[in-house]
This record gives sequence, structure tokens and C-alpha cells, in this order.
Amino acid sequence: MRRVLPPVLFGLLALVLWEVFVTAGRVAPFILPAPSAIGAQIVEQKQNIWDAALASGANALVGLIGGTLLAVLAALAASRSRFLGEVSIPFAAVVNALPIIALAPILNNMFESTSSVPRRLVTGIVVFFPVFLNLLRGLREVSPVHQELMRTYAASGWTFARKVRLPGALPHLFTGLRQASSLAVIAAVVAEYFGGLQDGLGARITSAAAFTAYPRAWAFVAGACLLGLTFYLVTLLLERLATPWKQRLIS
Amino acid sequence: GTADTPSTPAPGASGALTPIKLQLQWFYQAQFAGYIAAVDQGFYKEQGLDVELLEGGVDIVPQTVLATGKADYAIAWVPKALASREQGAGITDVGQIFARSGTYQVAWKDSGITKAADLKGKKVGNWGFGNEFELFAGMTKAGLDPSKDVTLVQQQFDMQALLKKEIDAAQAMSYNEYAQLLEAKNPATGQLYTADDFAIIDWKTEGSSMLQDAVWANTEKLNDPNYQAQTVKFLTATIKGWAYCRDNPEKCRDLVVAKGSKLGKSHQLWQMNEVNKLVWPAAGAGIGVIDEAAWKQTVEISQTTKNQTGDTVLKAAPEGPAYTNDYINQAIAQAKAAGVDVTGSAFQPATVTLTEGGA
Amino acid sequence: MTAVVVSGLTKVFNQGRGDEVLALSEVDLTVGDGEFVSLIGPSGCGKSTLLRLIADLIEPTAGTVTVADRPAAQARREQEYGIAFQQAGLFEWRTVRRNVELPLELRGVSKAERRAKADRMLELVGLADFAGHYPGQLSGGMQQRVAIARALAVQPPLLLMDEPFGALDEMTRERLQSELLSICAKTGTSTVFVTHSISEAVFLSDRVVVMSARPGRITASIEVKLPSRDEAGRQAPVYFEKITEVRQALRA
Amino acid sequence: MTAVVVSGLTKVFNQGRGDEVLALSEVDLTVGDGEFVSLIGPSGCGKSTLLRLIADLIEPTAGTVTVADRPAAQARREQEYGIAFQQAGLFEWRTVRRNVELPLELRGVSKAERRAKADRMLELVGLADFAGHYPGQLSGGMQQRVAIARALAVQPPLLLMDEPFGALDEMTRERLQSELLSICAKTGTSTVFVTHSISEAVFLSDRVVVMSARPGRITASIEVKLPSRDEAGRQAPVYFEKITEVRQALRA
Amino acid sequence: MRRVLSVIAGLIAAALLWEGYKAAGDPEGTVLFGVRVLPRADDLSMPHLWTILGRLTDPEMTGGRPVWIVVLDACLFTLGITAAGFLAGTLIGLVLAAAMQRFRIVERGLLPYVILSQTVPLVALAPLIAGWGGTLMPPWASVSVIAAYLAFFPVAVGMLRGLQSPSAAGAELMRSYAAGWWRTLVKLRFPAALPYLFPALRLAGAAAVVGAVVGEISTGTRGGIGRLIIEYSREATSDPAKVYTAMLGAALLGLLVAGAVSLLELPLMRHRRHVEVVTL
Ligand SMILES: Nc1ncnc2c1ncn2[C@@H]1O[C@H](COP(=O)(O)OP(=O)(O)OP(=O)(O)O)[C@@H](O)[C@H]1O
Ligand SMILES: Nc1ncnc2c1ncn2[C@@H]1O[C@H](COP(=O)(O)OP(=O)(O)OP(=O)(O)O)[C@@H](O)[C@H]1O
Ligand SMILES: [Mg+2]
Ligand SMILES: [Mg+2]
Repeated sequence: MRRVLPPVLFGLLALVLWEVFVTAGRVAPFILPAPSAIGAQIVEQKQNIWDAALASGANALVGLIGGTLLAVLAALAASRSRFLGEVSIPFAAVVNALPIIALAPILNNMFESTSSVPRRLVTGIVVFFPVFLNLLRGLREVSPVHQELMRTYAASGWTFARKVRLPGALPHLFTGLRQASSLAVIAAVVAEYFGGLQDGLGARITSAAAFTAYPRAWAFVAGACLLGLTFYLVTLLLERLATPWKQRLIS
Repeated sequence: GTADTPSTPAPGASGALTPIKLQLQWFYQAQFAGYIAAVDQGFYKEQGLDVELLEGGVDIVPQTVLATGKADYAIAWVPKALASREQGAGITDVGQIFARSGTYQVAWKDSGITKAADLKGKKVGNWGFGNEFELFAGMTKAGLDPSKDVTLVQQQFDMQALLKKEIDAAQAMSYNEYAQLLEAKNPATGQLYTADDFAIIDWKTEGSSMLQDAVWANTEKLNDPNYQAQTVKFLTATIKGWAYCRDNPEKCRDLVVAKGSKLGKSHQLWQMNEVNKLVWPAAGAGIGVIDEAAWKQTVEISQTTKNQTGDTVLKAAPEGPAYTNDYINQAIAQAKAAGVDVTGSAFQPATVTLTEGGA
Repeated sequence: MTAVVVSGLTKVFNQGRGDEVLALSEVDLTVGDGEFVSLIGPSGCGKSTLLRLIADLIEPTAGTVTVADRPAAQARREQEYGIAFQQAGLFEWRTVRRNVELPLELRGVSKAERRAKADRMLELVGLADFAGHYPGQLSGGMQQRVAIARALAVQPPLLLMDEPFGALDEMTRERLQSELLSICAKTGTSTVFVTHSISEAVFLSDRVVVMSARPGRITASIEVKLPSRDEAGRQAPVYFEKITEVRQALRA
Repeated sequence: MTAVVVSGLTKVFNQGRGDEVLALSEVDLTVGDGEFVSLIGPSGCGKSTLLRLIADLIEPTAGTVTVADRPAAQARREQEYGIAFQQAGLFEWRTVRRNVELPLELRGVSKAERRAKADRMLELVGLADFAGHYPGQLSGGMQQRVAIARALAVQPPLLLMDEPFGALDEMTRERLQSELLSICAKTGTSTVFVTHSISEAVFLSDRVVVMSARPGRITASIEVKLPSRDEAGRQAPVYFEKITEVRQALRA
Repeated sequence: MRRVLSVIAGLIAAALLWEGYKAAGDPEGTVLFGVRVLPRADDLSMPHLWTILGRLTDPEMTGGRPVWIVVLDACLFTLGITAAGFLAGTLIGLVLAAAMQRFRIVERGLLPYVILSQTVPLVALAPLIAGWGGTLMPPWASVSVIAAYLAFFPVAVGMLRGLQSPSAAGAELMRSYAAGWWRTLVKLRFPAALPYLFPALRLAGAAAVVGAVVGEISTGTRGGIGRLIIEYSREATSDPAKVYTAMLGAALLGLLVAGAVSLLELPLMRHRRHVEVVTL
């Protein structure tokens, strides 16, 4: 209760201030719509928001899962081979510094703009890096004591990876996933900015904005926020389930 | 607050120029050549106006910029501007510079698509964002249900989807994307594609076209006699600019290129020529007069045609002074008096040869 | 049979580099069957290094190590010994019980048996109530005890322990010392025990091996014969004598 | 004047919650001026808690603490004491020298003086050669010594030390014990010293205070009068007697 | 040195992969179950690397400047915008983190919204912020605002973690020295937070670049690399290599920013080996 109350109060306060600012300041709805107007639009457009959120959510999810799987495989490979690791880390850091979202138009051409593949690909690439870098660090950070211990047990490389490396790297994986989860939603939404299928939240927001229907645009924005939050919270939940030894400490 | 009304100083009263901001719809290109020319040739200055052109962008909505007082006039398509009006933007169409719509639906010649009805069962590209309603109205008129009878696909900024035959028909502006098709090399022949390779559905002939580029003014400010006078002066100079570009397309092309447009020279000349076709010859009294029938058609399509999400452009008929010919008529009279040909009845489009990449 | 035979053992770290360290030089050591030998010496004298060489965790630069009459590497593969390190080195994602079970798991012991053995060991170190906890929930001393339980669980013929009681308070420490002694006595386990507590070394050992630093070598080997290994033993004059003897050997 | 007066001190952690812990219950303790008092007791009996209460780092639940005849909070603000924690707690981004300088810096001591004092202290703990190193480059024992140097640098009237020699090998430990004693003797510093080594407590202290766990309280207070505090003192019969006495008090 | 070599090796590998796929792949891409799983390898979608590099030296338009000068110019322009956004975002992030560290209630109330703020897609905010340009601030500054909006987040979250990272022992030590909040911040918390700050700054740098690129496109700001991407991609129909030159520019920009952040790191972190900490 004490954890939930301050943010809720803060949120309500912000909404009220916003509403007062808009109504008292006679701010035209096409500049900044009032929360009440957005609320009305959310109710009116709930089916559309839901459909669009499903489309964007599916893209984000596919990208997230695909990117994560690839990142896990790549990290496993890089952690086993010294050469791969040395080449891949600075390279990943460099690629990570690129504005990957701007790749969307190129991917649209390389694949086809009529499918969801390019958008999912952008999401996947955006997800790949935080997961890869974090997981790789986790996989390599095996404590020397553990390493020696497994040697005294005459454990094979595979047993070592399964019993020590992977579980030890789980918290790192989730650190990466937490970053990646909301990034995935943003990437999926913003990638729609550059063309492609027109069924997601990003296209809906821009389309509503093109008609100056800002309350409607913000209704879809709220949908995007909720989608991002859902992804984040689900990741947190998964983390709790997958790393019980971390959670018990808090209580 | 939004709609403060700063009192507009009488133009040219003290000999100093009145600063004016004009919000364009998009990046500099020949679509806005008339305004660029009027600035460059000093037509606005003659009227005592110091006009600054504001470039557009993906998220810049010209009519909103106008309504919030950050520009004095704006160029916007009629349906989109009407939608903003419905949301409370106080704006009025004071000059319908483009009398005709330039939107095509382009298909491969060998696809057999020549009219809206042929789109049935096809993959149809469109840009969305409010640019799709002519297409939808055309299809509806031809008895197709846009949400069922065709597969709608969002195009991106280029025409590759059509060239790669991912889609069967693509939306294209006559003055821009269509030219891009003709600037591309056919890998089979090593030559550029020609007009013979493509078939065009022109919404003007299908009867579902809507009004496009118009000059919009701030409704509230129009009550101010000073602003009224300034509007007439602005329109007069604008008319001169467009007349200049009609008579000197190459010169205007150079002006646009000099503004830093990244599109090539031959492309800009093509665009200049095509845009001239949308303006000239002007029917009736002359350039910019709003044609009642075309307006009604635009409003009706805006109210009735639904896109995939079931939204229409407008919920109700526009209220209040959505458009007025008062100022454009005065401007035409003044321009005529200054010896400008305001109808361009003798206008003959040129034939422009495009080069690869529009260079 | 002798549990451990070390002869002519030399270890140089980072050989040929600027930071070359001669950690051990010409060390000879024999640990008889069932014998309890303590290694004591100043920090950095090579105690842990010697233990790791016996465990075949690092390669000697010169000399040989024989464990249970086999080369060290073979003995490691045949898991002839159990080891407890200076740091507990528990796996934080496994519960206390599953940490103790791990070496049994790797030997393919059946689930039920594993569990029974682990519980018995935890009982022994006084942590039966914490079997379901995660290591992060335990204090440093408790973690160390889990590590000891883990080393004992496989009941190895040879025990290698590196300052296992370092993090414990004196009471617990004394209790565990007694437990360790009784286990070793019961099963006839041979033990090599590293410590920096002189009294602990004297109390536990049949023989205290004193080492000196830079280069690490054995400087004295002191036989201890306490009348009994209990409270009485701790107050016997021979106990204090041996303590003084070891202290003097360390000073030399 | 008395260095520390603790009376009726009770500390409850997490009061009113499920995991409430009664760490200290009704503790009375007086440390005279220049007196050296050791606290000893099983793990978790509240030794560190008592020290932190004296240092005014946590608030007592009941009872009062007086340091140098002032309330603990005031004494802390006037920096009447120096403290060394169980963990070294060095700032890894500062060199060894600058770590030792930190408390002087906060007292506004001039740069040159700071440096001179820090160097003297590092000399004392045998780390003069490491003044320019960062803590990450030192072994655990060396870090502990830096923390001791840091606590001594301000030459406080009262020293609070929580197992400062825990990570040291016996040799270094004995050397530092002697150094600590000579400093305290020279400057008349009063000391409260937490340890879990009985022999250390007996060797160093004027008085060994024995604590019991759950709830933490003082069970015995044993005066020690060694003939001398050196090698001879360590072999004096009274030394061994007192060790036995403390051990028995701990068992009680 | 070794790192530079590694990067070069990586680049060569990527180049080989590109050309290799172009040689081996199906120009129409590979379609499995109706989904194109491998990209098209034709010249329109994947121009040869030498075509792209060659395009850099050709003039942009007949009589225009060579493409590489245009791209470089645009990079510098966007670099300025990015830098402004990055600095503003970092500053805001630092202040927020300090406030959240100081007041528990601020942390409780604000942190969820700091996280939520990043799930608001840029597209929604851009029009709002675009409206500020020209009145409240110069137009380029509204792009910097978007960059700052993305950049503040990693800094705020990372720095908060960092400020909270000192052990209780460290905090108690400062308390025993009778040091107040500010002195504890300066002497203890801030230096302890540095290893958390730098990875956060690197993330913030990358985010600022994305913000600047997207912001330029959205607000129609001319002169930068974002604008170039959109203008060149409109020409992709007839001049596919040109888009890639703009992408190279974006890559360069990303590198410049990442390099600048690393430089910042050198003097402050020289005492410790590279400690990597992850934020959020
Ligand atoms: N991996 C290594 N690389 C380089 N030098 C090493 C390595 N391991 C140990 N050394 C060095 O070998 C010497 C002996 O180290 P060792 O760990 O055996 O000491 P120890 O006697 O166990 O000390 P302590 O009582 O502090 O545990 C030391 O000087 C140490 O610095
Ligand atoms: N911050 C805290 N919150 C809750 N309980 C605490 C806290 N600090 C200490 N305790 C509890 O108070 C009791 C006394 O702890 P303290 O650290 O004083 O023990 P100690 O005598 O120093 O033990 P050790 O010898 O292991 O250092 C323990 O039961 C501990 O669990
Ligand atoms: Mg060791
Ligand atoms: Mg303690």
C-alpha cells in the first residue's frame, strides 16, 4: 500500500493540474487536449485502440522474443570463444550507438513494406543489444571459486554451462530484458512512422494527429503507454519467478 | 491561451514592411513555387509585406500553426483543414490556389487496372494520414467496400513497393511520386520506365477528387480591417507569383533548387509543370476563386467516406465562414489592374523529359 | 598407502613476465593415511597455492603431486577428495540444501539419497532449519558452514580445507572443530587444513606444518600429541607449549 | 571525566513488524578515560550494534549514551571519536593516502599537514609504499590496515574499532596489536574494541566485556592485568588464565 | 589498440557478410510460408558497398556538392542538436536522481512516471514539442528537447542507482565525520556513482542521437542527418545507394557521440579497471 500510494496520488494530482490548466487557461483542444476529452476518446475508440495495440504488441512481442533468442545464442557463442567475444563486444557497442530506428525504410525495401517483417526486425535489432551485452557479461562473470569448485567435481564444459554459467547469468539476462521490453514497444511504434502496414498504434497516432484529432491521438498514446507498461511489468513478473533467490532477500 | 488577436498594423502605413509568416505544408519544392517566386521577385514587398516562408515537416500541421497564431497564413489541403476547424481551429479558406487535385492511383499497364472498379481484390497502396479519402471515395463510388474488397497497404515515401510489384496500385501525386517512377531504371531494359509502362486512375475523372492546396487565414483576425487589407495584399502578390511561375517555369525551378530542395533539377521542372496544370487555366474569375461545386463535393466526401477504422474526416458540415471569395476577388481585381493575366487561359503545359534520378 | 605425497614442488606464477612470483619453492610434504595436517604461515606464503596444487586446480612448475598413490589429475577425475575454499563459494541460485546436494548430483547419486545425505550434513553444521533458504539470506558464518557441509557430503577419503572457519565466531568455531575431528576419526579421512590461527592448528592437528614467505617453503613440521581433543585438551600444558613452539617457528 | 557512559540501553530493530529483533536489552557500560575495553560474544549478539549506538550512527530505542560527558549526537558532531568498521569500507576512487586524508579533509586540515599525517599513519601500519595505490589493488588485510590508519589519523580521544584485525594473518595482527597499544598509551586514547578472538581481547584489554545473544546483554566483565603487553606477556600464566576465564564466561 | 583491431575485424566481417549474401542470396529474397525470411539481394534493396562508397564522391545533384560533404555537414549540424539535447537531458537526469535520492517520497512518487515517460512514443510528443519551436525557442531547440527527453531517462535511473550504491558502511562513515547531505553527496555518493553514470551516459548518447534524428524528421528541421535520411529515402526509387550514404552519416554520428562520451570517461575513471554496471 505504501509503495502504491505515492505514485497514484502523484498521478492523480498531475491529471487534475493538467485538466485545470487546459480548462482555466482556455487551451484549445488541438494544442493540448484535456484529460477528460482524452478519456472520452478512449471510451469511444476502445475497440480501435485494442486492435491497434494488438498489432503493435504482436510486433513488439515477436521482435522481443526473436531478438532475445538471437542475443542468447550469440552471447553463448561469444562467451565460449575468446575471439568471438573480443570482436563482438566493441562491434556491438558501435552498432548500438546507431539510430537503429532509422533503418526502417531500408528494411522496408529489403523485405517488403506490405508485411510486418521489417517492423519486427527493427524491434528485434533494438532488443538484441541490451540483452546480448548484459547476458554476455553475466556469462563471463563466473566467480573463480565456482570455476575451481566445478573443476574439483570434474564437471564437463556442458555441465558447467548448464549448472553454473546459465543460472548465474539469469539476473543479467533480466536486467537486459527490462531495458529491452519497453524499448521493444517504442521501437515497434516508432518504426510505423516510416511506412509499412497501417494497423498499429504508431500509424493511428500520426493519422489522428494529421487530422488535428489530438484527443484521439492521445487516446492511442495512452494505449501505447499501457502496452509499454504491460511489457515492463510482465518482464518484472517473469524475473521474480525465474530468480526466486533474489526476491526472498527483499522480504 | 490560443487565439489572442494581436492588432495587425496597417500594412505599409509607415513605409516599413509588415512581417508575415506563411506556413507551408512540406519541404521546399515546386509545389510552393508561386510563394517562393513572390518572395524572390519582390511581389510581396511591392505590397508592403515582408513574407517569411516556414517549411513543413512530418508532424507540422500548417492549419494548427496558423490557428495558434504562430503564422499569419498557411497552405493546407481543404479536407484536413476542415477537420482541424471542426476541432476548434478558427481558420478560413481565402484562396483556392490549386483548382484541381493531383492525386493518382498508378498501376502497371499490364495489370489491366484502369478504373476504380478494377481495384477489386487487389493490393492497393495508400499513404494514410488523411491522404486516402479520394481513393476510398473513388472505390466506394465504383461499388467497392474499401475495408473488404481490397487489401490496403501503407506505402512509404518512395515507390519501390509498386516497382517490386508488392502492391498492384500505388498512390502518387502527379507532380512527385509519379515522376519518381519515370526516373527509375527498368532493370530489364536498362532504360528508364516510360509513361507507357503505367496506367493511371485520375480521381478527377472518377469524380471523387477533393480540393487540395489553399491559402488559409485566421478567422478571428479577419474581423480586423487591417488584416483584411493585408490578406488582399498577400493574395494579390501570391497571384503574381503563380502567374510568374506559369510564364517562367525554368526560372521558378531554379528558385526552388536554390532554396535547397534535395530533389533534382529535372524532377523540379516536372513538378513545376504538373503544378501549373493544377492551377492553370483558372476557371471563372481567375486563380484562387473557390468553386462551389468542387467545395460541396469535398465536404460531402469528407462527411460520408469512411476509412478502415470507420472514421470520417468530418462529423458534421462545416459551420461558420469556412471559406470566402471576398478577398481573392479583390486581389484578382488588383492583379488584373496591374496587368497580370489571372486566368491563364492560354496556358499550355510543356513536355518535360525526366532524367535518371531526376538529376 | 599415503594420502598425499608432494615432492620437489615449485610453483612460479606468470613465469618470464615482469610480475613473476615464486610462490612455492622445492616443497616436500607427506600426509599419511588418516593424518590431520595443518598448514600455517604468513599471508601470501603459498598455503592456498599448495592446496590448489594438491587438488590439481593449477599445474606445478616443477615437482610431482601424488594423491592416494595416483597422479593428482587422475585423483581429481576420480574425485578422491572434497574441498572447501577460503570463500564459501555457494551458488546463490540454489537453496542451501541443493548447494550441499550439488557434488552428489554430479556423481549421479539418486534423488532420495542425495536429500538424505544433505540433510544429515546440514544437521551436523547446525543449519537443518535453513535447508530451504537461499545463501543470500544467511550470515557469512552460516555460508561458510554450508560450504563445509558440501565438502563433507561426499565423504571423501581426503579433505582439503582452506581457512574454513575464518568467518566464524569462537563458539561456533570450537563446536565445528570438534565435529570435524569426530568425522575424520570416524571415517578415517585424511585432512590438509589451512589456517592462520595457531591455536586452531595446534588443537586440530597431528602435525602442524609451518611455512615461510617469499619464496614459500616449509620451515618446520611440528608433531602435536594432545592427551585429548576436547575442553580438557585445550587446557593441557602441552597445548600451550605447542602453541608457543609454533609461534616461535613462525618468527624464525 | 569518563570516555563513555551507556545506561539502560535497549535497541529493537524493525519495531512492531514481523521481523522485529531485540538486538540489545538494558545494557550498562562505562569506559573510563584511557581505558581499553574489548567486547566479545557470539555472532549476532549485538557487539556492532552497541558500537554503532555509541557512535550515534543509529538511535537507541531506550536508554542513554554519553560520550566525553556529552550526549552521543553532540559528541559525533564535535568528532570526539574515530571509528573503524568490520568491513574496511574504503573509497575505491581515492588512493590509499587520500582515503586516510578524508577525515582530516572534512575537518579542514591544511593540505600539507594532511599529507604529513597520512604518511605517518601509513608508515605505522606498514603501507608507506602503497600510498599511491588504489584500494582495489590491495589484499583484504592491507585494506583493513588502511581503515585502521584512517581511524587513527585524526588522533581522536576515543577509538571505536569493530573487529579491525579480522582479516589479518597472525603475524601482522600481533604487530598491529602492539602498535595500537603503544599509540593508545602514548596519547591516552580510550578504546572500545570488538573482536571474536579471546586471546586478542585478553592481550589488549584492561577489561573484557562478554556479551550473550538473544537478547544481547552483558554477562560478564573481566579485569585483565597482564604483567606486560609483549611476547613475555603472551607467555605469562595470567594470560592463559584469563583466556580460560573468558572462555568459560562465554560458555555460561 | 586491440579494441580498434577488433572493431576493424568486425567491420570487415560485416562487409563480407553483406557482399557474400548479395552474391549468394536470391535477388527476390527467400519466402517461407508466405513470409519473406531473407531479404532481397537485388541492387535496389542492397546496393554493392562500392556503389554506396562511390555515391559518396559523386555530386548530390547535377552541379551540387559531393554527397560526402553534404552528409558530413548534416552530421555536424545534428551533432550540435544532439549535444544540446544530451547536455540538457543529462543535467535534468542528474538533478532528478539527486532529488530522488534525497527524498524517499519523491522517489516513490516519481520513479514510476520516469519509467512510464519512456513508453510514450515519440510520435505523440513530437507534434506537441514541434509547436514550441519558433515561439518559445528556436526551431532546432525543439529537436534538442526531443533528444533531451530520450536522454534524461537512462541518466536519471542509472544515477539514482549509483547514488544509492554506497554501502551502509560508507554512509555511516560519513555520518561519523558529521558530514551533511551535501558533503556526503560530493565526497561519497557522486564518486561512487561514476561507474553507474558512464554506461548510462553512453545509453543517453545513443538515445539523444535517435531523438535528434527522429525529431528532425518530425519537426521539419532542415540541415541535419535525419532530414537527409527522409529526403534521400524519397529518392530510393531511383537512387537506392543514396539512402545508404545518409545511413553511413547516421552511423558516423553515433560513433562520434559514443566516442565523445568515452573521452569524458577517461580522466574520471582512470583509477579503476573498466567496471561495467547496468542501469534500470
Ligand atoms: N593466480 C595468481 N597469479 C599470480 N600470483 C599469484 C596467483 N595466485 C597466488 N599468487 C601469488 O602467490 C603467492 C602465494 O599466494 P597464496 O594465495 O597461496 O597465499 P596464502 O598463503 O594462501 O595467503 P593467505 O593466507 O592470505 O590466503 C602470493 O604472493 C600471491 O600473490
Ligand atoms: N539494520 C538491521 N536491521 C535489522 N536487524 C539488525 C540490523 N542490524 C543488526 N540487526 C540484528 O541485530 C542483531 C545484532 O547484530 P550485530 O551486527 O550487532 O551483531 P554482532 O554482535 O556484531 O555480530 P558479528 O560478530 O557477526 O558481527 C542481529 O540479530 C542482527 O540480525
Ligand atoms: Mg589463502
Ligand atoms: Mg559485528
